[in-house]
Amino acid sequence: MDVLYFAWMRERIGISREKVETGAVTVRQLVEELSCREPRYAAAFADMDSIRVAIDQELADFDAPLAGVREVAFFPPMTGG
Amino acid sequence: MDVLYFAWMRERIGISREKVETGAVTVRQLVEELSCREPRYAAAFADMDSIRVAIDQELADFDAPLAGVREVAFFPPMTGG
Amino acid sequence: MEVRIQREPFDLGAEANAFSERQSGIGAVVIFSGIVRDLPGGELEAMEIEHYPGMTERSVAKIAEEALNRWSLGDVLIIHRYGALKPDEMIMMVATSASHRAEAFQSADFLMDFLKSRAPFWKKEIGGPRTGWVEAKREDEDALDRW
Amino acid sequence: MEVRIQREPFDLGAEANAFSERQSGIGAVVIFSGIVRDLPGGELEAMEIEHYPGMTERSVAKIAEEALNRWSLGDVLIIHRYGALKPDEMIMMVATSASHRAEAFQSADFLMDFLKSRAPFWKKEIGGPRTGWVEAKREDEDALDRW
Repeated sequence: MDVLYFAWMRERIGISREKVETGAVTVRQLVEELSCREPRYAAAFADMDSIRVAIDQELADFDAPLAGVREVAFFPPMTGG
Repeated sequence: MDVLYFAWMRERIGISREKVETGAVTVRQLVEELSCREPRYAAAFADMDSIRVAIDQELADFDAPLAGVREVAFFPPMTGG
Repeated sequence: MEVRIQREPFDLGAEANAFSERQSGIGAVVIFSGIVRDLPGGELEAMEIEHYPGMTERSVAKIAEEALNRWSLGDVLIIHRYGALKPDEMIMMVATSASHRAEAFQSADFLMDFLKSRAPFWKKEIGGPRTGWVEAKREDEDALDRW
Repeated sequence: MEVRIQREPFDLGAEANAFSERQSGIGAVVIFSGIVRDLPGGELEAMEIEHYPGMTERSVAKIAEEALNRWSLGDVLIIHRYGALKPDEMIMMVATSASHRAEAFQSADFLMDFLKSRAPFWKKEIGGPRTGWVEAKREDEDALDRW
């Protein structure tokens, strides 16, 4: 699946998009998996309260299942308008 | 003093402005005086709930005193905007 | 603060741009414009707007000042026409600017409520079965209690 | 309903006039525009707006549709820019039209609240001591509870 990062998530991790092969069942498991990879991931995912997630371009929560999902995006709370 | 009429008050009375010599102490007394003049005035002032008054171009109420007043205006509730 | 009571049409877009451009350091502009609605069946020939010259300017300026006192605004513009207007013509506009959107929205909403019921304008519909003076709505008077 | 997500500037006045002119039978138009505010001391070089292509268009269209469902509106227009904007440049605008002013005001206010916290845009201030990502405000999130 494609994993996308925006704003300071993108800056901290250093990439805006990557392909991830994962057995994670939920978003939360994916986050744990990514956090274990490297310190920059751990740092980016350290404060879960200030991270939002979208699954296939719809806002979701961390317990959402990943089966069949093509695109997961992580980003800080939005500041549009 | 000048007495002004607007909207359907003006149409019912048939004039938009007149000079009035009056001993009326309050607006209410002026209204009573005018109503006694002619049926068109009585008709125009018949429903006091749907009449507003301004004294020297400020909204006022019917008990307001007329001493020193130069201009009194009668009109229906406003429909601006 | 600018208040214009005029018979002539105005250009909403030009006014919106000029208003926005003369602001600085503000983040939000809210513009309201009121348009003559036709009657069902296209029967409205004109909306005749009568006003009270002198009192109109004073009362509208007072409403604008009240908004400037209540909210922290960059600026307020009010334009209101009188005379005979055709369907789809613009009757009036207000514009407010502020650092934050809530103030710009609230003050524009406030201005409209007070212009509706406290500025000496009266509308008369010409043409159609309802020809006559537009009646003030109870809900417009009640809306003032919000403030 | 029209939604435009674009890098290019837009002309608020031209959009306001075009929007108003294509309405018919409506009495009220409300327009909001958001402008890049400079930092104190004129230190802002640019406001960089990042977004999530694809999701942005979908989520903004969804917010517009929600407004059309909740209120009896003539039309909704939303324009939102991304990229590097200078102080005093316009970031975005919304326009709503309705028969009555309350609906036009409420729906524009609603659109702004949801665009602020539910559309995938992120602002970064470049220049000045506070250079960095603009933090979402608690009050913006709380504002959603109004609806």
